[in-house]
Amino acid sequence: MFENATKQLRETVEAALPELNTVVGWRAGYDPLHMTPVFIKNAGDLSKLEWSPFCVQNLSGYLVKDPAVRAQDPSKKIGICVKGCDSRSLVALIQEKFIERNQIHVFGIPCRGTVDWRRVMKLGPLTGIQSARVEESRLVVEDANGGHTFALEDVLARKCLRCAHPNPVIHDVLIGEPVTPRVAVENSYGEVERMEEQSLEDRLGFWKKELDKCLRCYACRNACPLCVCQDRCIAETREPRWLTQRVGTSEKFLFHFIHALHLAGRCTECGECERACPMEIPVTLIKEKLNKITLELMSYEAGMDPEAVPPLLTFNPGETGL
Amino acid sequence: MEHIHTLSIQNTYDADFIKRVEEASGQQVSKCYQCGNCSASCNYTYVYDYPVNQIMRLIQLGQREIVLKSRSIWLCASCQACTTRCPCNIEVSHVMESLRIMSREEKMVSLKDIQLFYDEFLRSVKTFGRVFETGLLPVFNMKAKRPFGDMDLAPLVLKKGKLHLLPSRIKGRKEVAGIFERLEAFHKKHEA
Amino acid sequence: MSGSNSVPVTEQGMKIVGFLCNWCSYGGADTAGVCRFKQPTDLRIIRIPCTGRMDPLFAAKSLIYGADGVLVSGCHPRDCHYAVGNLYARRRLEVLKHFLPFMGIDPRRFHYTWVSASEGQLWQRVVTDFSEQIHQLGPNPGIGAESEIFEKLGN
Amino acid sequence: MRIGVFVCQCGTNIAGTVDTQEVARRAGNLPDVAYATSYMYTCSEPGQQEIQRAIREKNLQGVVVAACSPRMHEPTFRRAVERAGLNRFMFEMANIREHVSWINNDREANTRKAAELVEMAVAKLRFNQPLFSSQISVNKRVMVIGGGVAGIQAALDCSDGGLDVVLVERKSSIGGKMAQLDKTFPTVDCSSCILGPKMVDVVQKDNITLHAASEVESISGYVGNFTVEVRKKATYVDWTACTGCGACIEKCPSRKVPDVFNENLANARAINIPFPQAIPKKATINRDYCLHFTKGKCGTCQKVCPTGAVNYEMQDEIVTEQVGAIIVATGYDLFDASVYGEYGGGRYADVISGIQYERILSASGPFGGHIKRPSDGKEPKDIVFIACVGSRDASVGRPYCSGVCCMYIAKQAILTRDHLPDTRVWVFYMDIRAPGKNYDEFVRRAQEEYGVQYIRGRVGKVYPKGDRMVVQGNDTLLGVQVEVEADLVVLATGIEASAGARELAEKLRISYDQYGFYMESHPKLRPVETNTAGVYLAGVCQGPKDIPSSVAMGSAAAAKVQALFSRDTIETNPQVALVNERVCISCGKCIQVCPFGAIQWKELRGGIRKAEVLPSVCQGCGLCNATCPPKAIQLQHATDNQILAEVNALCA
Amino acid sequence: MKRIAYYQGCSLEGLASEYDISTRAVCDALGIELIEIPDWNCCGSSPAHSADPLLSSALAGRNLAIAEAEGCDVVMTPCPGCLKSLKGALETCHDPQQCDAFREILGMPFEGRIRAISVLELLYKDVGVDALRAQVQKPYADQVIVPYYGCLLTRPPKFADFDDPENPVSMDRLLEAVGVTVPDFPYKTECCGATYGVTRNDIVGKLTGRILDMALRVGAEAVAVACPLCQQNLDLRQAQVNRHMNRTFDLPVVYITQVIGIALGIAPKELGLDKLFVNADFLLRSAREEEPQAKTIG
Repeated sequence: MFENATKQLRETVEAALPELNTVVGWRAGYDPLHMTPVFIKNAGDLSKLEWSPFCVQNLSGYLVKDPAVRAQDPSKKIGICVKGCDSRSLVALIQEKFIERNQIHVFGIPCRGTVDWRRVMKLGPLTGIQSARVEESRLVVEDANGGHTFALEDVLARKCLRCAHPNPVIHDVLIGEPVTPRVAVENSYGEVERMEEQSLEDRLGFWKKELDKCLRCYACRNACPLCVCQDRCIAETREPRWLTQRVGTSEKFLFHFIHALHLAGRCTECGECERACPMEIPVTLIKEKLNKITLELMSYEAGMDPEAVPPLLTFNPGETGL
Repeated sequence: MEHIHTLSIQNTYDADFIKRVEEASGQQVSKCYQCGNCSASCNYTYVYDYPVNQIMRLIQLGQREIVLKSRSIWLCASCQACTTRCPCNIEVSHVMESLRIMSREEKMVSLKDIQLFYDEFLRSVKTFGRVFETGLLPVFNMKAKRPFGDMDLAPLVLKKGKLHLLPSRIKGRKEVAGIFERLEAFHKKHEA
Repeated sequence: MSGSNSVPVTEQGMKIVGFLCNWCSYGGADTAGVCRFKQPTDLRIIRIPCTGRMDPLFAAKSLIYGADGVLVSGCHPRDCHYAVGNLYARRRLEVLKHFLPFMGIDPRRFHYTWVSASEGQLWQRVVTDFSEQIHQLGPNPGIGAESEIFEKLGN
Repeated sequence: MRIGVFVCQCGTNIAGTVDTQEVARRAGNLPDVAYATSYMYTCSEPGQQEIQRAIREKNLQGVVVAACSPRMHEPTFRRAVERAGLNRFMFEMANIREHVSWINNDREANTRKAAELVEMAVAKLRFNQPLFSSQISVNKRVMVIGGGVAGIQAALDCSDGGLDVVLVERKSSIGGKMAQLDKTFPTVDCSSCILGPKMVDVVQKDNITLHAASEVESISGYVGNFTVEVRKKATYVDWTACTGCGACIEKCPSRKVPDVFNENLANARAINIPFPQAIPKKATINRDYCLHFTKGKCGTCQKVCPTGAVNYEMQDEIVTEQVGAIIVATGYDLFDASVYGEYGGGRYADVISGIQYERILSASGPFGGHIKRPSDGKEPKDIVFIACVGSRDASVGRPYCSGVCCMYIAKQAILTRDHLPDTRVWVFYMDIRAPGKNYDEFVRRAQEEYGVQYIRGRVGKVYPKGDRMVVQGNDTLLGVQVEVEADLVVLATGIEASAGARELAEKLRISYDQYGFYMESHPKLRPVETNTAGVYLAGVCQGPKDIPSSVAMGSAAAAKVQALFSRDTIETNPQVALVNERVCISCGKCIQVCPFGAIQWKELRGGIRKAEVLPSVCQGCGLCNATCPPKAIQLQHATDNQILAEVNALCA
Repeated sequence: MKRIAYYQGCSLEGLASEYDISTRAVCDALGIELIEIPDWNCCGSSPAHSADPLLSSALAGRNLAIAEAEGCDVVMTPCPGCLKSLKGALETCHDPQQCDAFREILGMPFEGRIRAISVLELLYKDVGVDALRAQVQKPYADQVIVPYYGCLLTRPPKFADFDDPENPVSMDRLLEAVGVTVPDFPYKTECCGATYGVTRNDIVGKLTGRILDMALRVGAEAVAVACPLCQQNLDLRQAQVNRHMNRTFDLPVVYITQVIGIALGIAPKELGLDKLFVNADFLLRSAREEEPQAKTIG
């Protein structure tokens, strides 16, 4: 079923390519469960372009972080392939004027969910994967030991199971038919709510255990399309010096507070931080909580409206609920 | 009321009394700056031994006995005029009510008739669940040793068919009596 | 703490960090002092120009590194010396207040409020109530077993 | 860094509850502290000399003084260290008086707290940098907002000092409340006789520009260079042509217009000059009553005007004024007596307010100075004054004393007995507040010489009985309820903040208290300054006061402005934001949030842009600093590192 | 239309029975369904307040609990004294410091969701002056009646939360809506002597005498009331007042519900007009038939 979508994507990109600097998309990675970003500059590269539930990466960060992408011919737009969640990152970057809407050409792809390879590997240790495909509600993988079938629900990424915006909120062209969201946004915070039901001590215990695993490798930050500071991140600077290099739980807490609070009212829950974490710390959950707070307090959902101002960059004098 | 000639304030000053009045009424008595508006507004000032503002002043000075033995606190009708007009936001009427309760507790009630009427009233409630007007009055009059009080009204009331000869007893009498009993138990428990 | 301290934390009282805007609340605290309004001794005030200067991370850092309480106070909304600083702060601090318990930090350890330079009495009440609350909560259990030996930052 | 710590004993103010020697001893152990001592009065001349001596002898690079609030003496000590050759920003204060010694008596806890505050100050000082001011030019024009007696005095004093003055008045004439008064206490001299000449002076001074019927629309800029937009409201009369002849008023057919100047005790016309001595003496049309505007069919005034000044098409006009300082003298309003339902103000014609009675007494008032009661014009035989209506009453949100009512009651009582010797005057009061030169004597005279009856007690209720009013009160001195029947009841309404005070304060960025009165910079030592540099206060807008105090404050504000303008330039505050361009990620969030428009883009080579602060516009709030994700923009003297140093001193 | 719990209270069972029947008749005519609280008990009145606030709250609380169990969210009582007790019970119930003791003594389930209002509040706020005016069948022509509110209906303001405490106007407006002429009455809220009828009727004599005297001075033909105790003092005790004051008052004292009832076309007997001690037939005397959409007066 995804062969058609890939074909349609390639055709659409091909049609638009002459007007574009480059198109950021996905291509096959080192095994069939993994995809990797690709920069399509000419029609010859088009055959590399793929779309499948393994296209987990949010590519929007490349528009602001990758110097190669940024240093383009300014007279031409940059093309980018986005899923629903990815498109919200684009909106957030447009709001904050890191990219201009008229400088990009958005290939939007409605998405039924992406596969979290870690969940696959946990269900059945696979070796020498030869093929992987999604059929209806199943994931079928062939490896050295033969075929394996998994229920899709068991292998979809956590963020996809609670996805309220599967369809790109902005796009210049849409590939495929819009998808019905799994949940309304108000109902998408089940995991946060389960945490909230725990006692304060249990929550502290949970985060102490989880965050103590943190290596301060900053992979989460580097993966985040909205962590725009990058090497000027105050977790690493001396001027000012918010954190020392000491390896303590407090430092780890503070780093994740910095990361999370800098994303408060901005994070679009693309899940890249969590995916990038080598220690499998549920770091997106922290931002989900902040988003739930901004939704409840200020009725704001990040990355939906390019014209909106993120709630912590503005105020409302009449606000009395706070 | 006896006229106060000289008050040796320290001899009769009772700081604990001030505290208890404030706790019972939830009002800060020291807020009173003696403007006198409560007394100006009180329709009962003329029968009081101490006008309300003086009651407030006596509380400020910790004069427990004078206050709790005063007639004023029992002649207050809780009409709320003082509370409504107090510029210091003191619920004066509430203070008076707390003083009545304290005066009962400390057996200093000056106007026994009023207490008697109240007691008979509550006894009627405890027994029947409702107040039995017709029965209440003669009992009160007898106990208060004023057998002919309000007897002039009886023929009038009778003529209008408003005099019931039997009390209206409610089914939940036990429930009502239970409230009285639980209240008593509650206070015993807390005293102990 | 400096090396001169050897008294255990509980006897020392609580460690409450106050972030007060220079124009209203710092003045309110001064007014309370001028009026000799008695207050608990746990609070240590850091003067900031405006609550708009208040990065919620200052509060987060204090609590993560063992402050027993953090109190932020500024001008009343619409009364900011810089017009709107406190209105930004209100949103940011409210978000923090809701966020702290999710991470396992008792939100009662964090309070933000508005006290004007004239409100000495209000300031006394704010400090007294918050200090009492912190005493009831007891010392901040802190983040981790490792959080005992710290080299002092900036040394 | 070599740091010196000076712990002030402030006599016993600090030493009484803080072991200052111990604080100094502990400070001596802190890193970089080269010298620590305790001193009796650090702010005194010898105290300052001691600091300067230590700076020289110990070769200090930074100084911490632990003493009173920095809001009190930080400038003093900054000057002191500067005189000894240090940059004044290499100085920190620890507030161990207002925040320690005065608020708790526990010596041990206080000493520990003081030591920690010193530790925090030292920690911060280690990150301090020398900062330097720059000079900005001063526009030596001053705006006075409000043309009551305080504003007039301020304007005239500034004008006498040779300054250009812009006076803005909301009403169509200056004069304020004082113009409505008949006489003034305690001298009983005629109000308009003493105010009138000053009002005339205002128009005769060449260097005063008067905008009457005007309001401040917006204010931008900063000390030395404010830009104020003034809305000149449409009066529908061209004031350059109007001669104030009054022909239009005489012919105006709309005759049932409430006469606001006479407190609605009389009727005015739809085109009107509020009172004969009005300045400017120019007519104004009241749109709500003018038949041309309401019915669209009258044009009488336009026809009769000999100079053709009437212009029905007139629109509001915005004029922009550039000034270097602003004096706010916006005055007050009187409490609305109808809030007290029990007194019947607003319901009963013969229950009136003090200012209404003032108009009745006035020879230019509605009854030509004859005391009559409004309901039937009868001469009252008994008049009751009720004090503290809207004063000292927490239940109506006015717990403060208005300060003038006791005196104006005494004045009105004396005038009443003067006009009508047979009329009895009764005053219900709680306390007499008469502190002032000849004030208490004046109140005594009312009682001793004029036979005014004073009854101590608040009034409970006023109600009609026949054609008289019954005042039900209480004589607390006797302990009995009293009743007085009166033909006229005067409610001595108190002072409250002007209705637009809060709105204007927000435009000026000055603070106000919970009642709407403007906050002075220091209740004793900086009574006419506000916390916004270049904005000064005069008169009742700051709090209730009488005419002499208002006038004095007007003069004081004028003196402050002249001191400010005595130099051609003023120093900027170097405590402003500064961008580290290497760290700036060009996200523009600082530009987005800055309340003052003090940050702009700066184009670098290669099309890269970075944020840049305009130091003369920056007010130093630090909102940008808190907002900047990589903290590339730092508020000088309150940098992240400085605040973190204080936090770390406590929590690390 | 509306389903409202009805708490009549002891007075309305005895001396104020006409207040009860006229309240029921008027509500019926206005389409308000009253659910009498089954097996209600006395609220304890002032004697309970003066004995123990918890007693008062618990006695009143039982009635509220029953009403809540009947599924009502509003309870209406014509008696301001009872209303004070009911509201007091709700306040105690919601006071964190007292609610546990209150529940313990009450001894039955009660959530405290219910709201307590007077019949006056029901007519003035829930029905409304305009709606009432529209339903008038027999408007009054020239009767002059003063409204007498007494102490508790509007006081203390924070607690009563109804009308102006010093110059209430709800009864004025309702009377005007049915065509009555209402003069300014300065003694609207002066106390009538309250419960001292029994123990100190000299006090009632003086205070009630003042009120009746003022009513006559402003030209009233009758006094309208909304409190059984006020009515008792002004009407039943009018002869006692005359004795104490050496006067000859003969002033009808009518319940507001009776005045409104007549105008709504309800028969005088169904309003208990004959139960009043001072004859109030003047209400009928000049009441005249008019078109239902009669013009408004006043």
